[in-house]
Amino acid sequence: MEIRFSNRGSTLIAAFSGELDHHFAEYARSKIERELFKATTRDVIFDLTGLSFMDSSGIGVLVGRYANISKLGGKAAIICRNSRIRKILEISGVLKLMPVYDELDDAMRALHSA
Amino acid sequence: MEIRFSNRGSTLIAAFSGELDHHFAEYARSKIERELFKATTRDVIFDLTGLSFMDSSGIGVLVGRYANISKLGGKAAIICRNSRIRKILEISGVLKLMPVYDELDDAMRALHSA
Amino acid sequence: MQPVNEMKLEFLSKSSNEAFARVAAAAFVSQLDPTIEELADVRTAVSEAVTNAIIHGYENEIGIITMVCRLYDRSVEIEITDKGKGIEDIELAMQPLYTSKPEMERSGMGFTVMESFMDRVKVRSKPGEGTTVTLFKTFSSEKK
Amino acid sequence: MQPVNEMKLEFLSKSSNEAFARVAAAAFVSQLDPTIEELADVRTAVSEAVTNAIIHGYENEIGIITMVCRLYDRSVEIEITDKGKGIEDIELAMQPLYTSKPEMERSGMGFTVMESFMDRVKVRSKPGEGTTVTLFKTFSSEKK
Ligand SMILES: Nc1ncnc2c1ncn2[C@@H]1O[C@H](COP(=O)(O)OP(=O)(O)O)[C@@H](O)[C@H]1O
Ligand SMILES: Nc1ncnc2c1ncn2[C@@H]1O[C@H](COP(=O)(O)OP(=O)(O)O)[C@@H](O)[C@H]1O
Repeated sequence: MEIRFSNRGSTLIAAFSGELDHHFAEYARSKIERELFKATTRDVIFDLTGLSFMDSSGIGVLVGRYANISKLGGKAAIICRNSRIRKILEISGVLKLMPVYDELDDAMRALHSA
Repeated sequence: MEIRFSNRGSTLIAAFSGELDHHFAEYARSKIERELFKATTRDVIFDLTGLSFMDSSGIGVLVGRYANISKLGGKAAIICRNSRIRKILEISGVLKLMPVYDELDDAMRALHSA
Repeated sequence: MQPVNEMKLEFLSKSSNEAFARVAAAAFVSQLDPTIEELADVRTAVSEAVTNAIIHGYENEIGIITMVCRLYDRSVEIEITDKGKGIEDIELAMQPLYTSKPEMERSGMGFTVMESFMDRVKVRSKPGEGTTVTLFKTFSSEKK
Repeated sequence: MQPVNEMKLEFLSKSSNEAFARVAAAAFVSQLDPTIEELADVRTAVSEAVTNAIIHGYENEIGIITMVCRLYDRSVEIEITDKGKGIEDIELAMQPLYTSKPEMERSGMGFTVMESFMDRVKVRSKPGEGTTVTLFKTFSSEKK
């Protein structure tokens, strides 16, 4: 599991790759927290395109980060094309907190039109 | 495991793909025997390029076929670039029966210059 | 019904074995030639059950997790057992969003994910003795 | 020395489980981050030992094969056991090109392949009781 960070305007993009399970959840959590702490941006896009596997441990990571982002007045969105991961996001209610898109551009537009 | 057959001049080319182990050895054996039976050609090239795995069960298949080919006055050669499979061919003495090459053209040339 | 093939795997309740357990289950089940999607369903459900055994069953102490896979003509039965803490109220535990460990960022969605990717999920548990989760799935009838 | 991780796998002596056994061993061992070459060495040696248990140990009857993997800091120990026929003369059996089943197109190279891809191969066997083959390998010291 890897997470790479980049910025696009005032939005932090966290791009996941590999397999996100309980084993890597703590690593993902602390890596994102550290980045959020030093970031000047407030909005975050979780790009899950590179994930080949995610189970409900990933939901805990995303929801936990969402809580902190929104506490600081930021917004968040998700990019995901994998139908199984999308289903997990859906049944766990994550989509009520963060919208999910196929493409980065759509996610960017949504964050900044709202 | 799959074996595809083609002809080049008077030479039968048996191209293996997948994993050749004991489980697939009987299948490989009978598939090649059937092809040899109906073939008008006598020389055979075993193209192992597409194999992602082979263990000593594959040696049994190759040596067994070699015995039948040479009984009928034919010659045989092997194409193989995988260093692990080459090592297995080497330590088992197969290279003393059949030469091994990286490329089909070299194998063809060797069969028909000898 | 007699299984056509069967395996039993025992491993330590370390989080690095979560990926191992799902690869092993998928490799065994792949003998039935399921679709890639069906195989990914199995991988996800196994990951949930094994993670629960590690986090909730053994609460991060080291214990042994047992996974038994039985293959039938077109279906699989996977039994995941821990000798850990056990579950007091199984019905409550299986509710979507219920978790006993919210402080660990658990989502409470493990059982719900198992249920949505498998045909049936059976849970047997005794507090203080351990838990067995059994996952059932029938694959599309055509071998691919 | 205490292993850092350990697993035990039991499966039926069916030839379709040969691929399963090598995938399971490789998936477990990959936790040590060996090179791709080292992992392929393990896969090949496990395949030889499991095939022998099926062909020579159980002689194509159905029995149970047990594979135990122990991971140490930079090394692995894999024990493959059958409760089959056993080996009368281990030294003879391990000779290159020796096979008791030439009619089955066995090459007699199984033990030699194990020995050339692993650091050490240990064989314990008792006629009528079964055979345990233990494979040892130390990986290059740098994690990749
Ligand atoms: N193997 C187990 N041993 C003990 N308790 C368990 C086990 N599996 C599940 N539970 C209990 O069931 C609850 C719900 O599990 P689950 O739906 O997987 O969500 P989560 O793992 O996110 O808490 C857990 O919080 C725990 O209390
Ligand atoms: N698990 C086993 N049980 C009984 N006999 C065995 C076992 N493994 C190996 N042998 C004996 O050792 C011989 C040599 O084995 P090996 O080098 O793997 O070659 P091969 O499998 O091609 O015969 C076998 O032919 C068999 O007689």
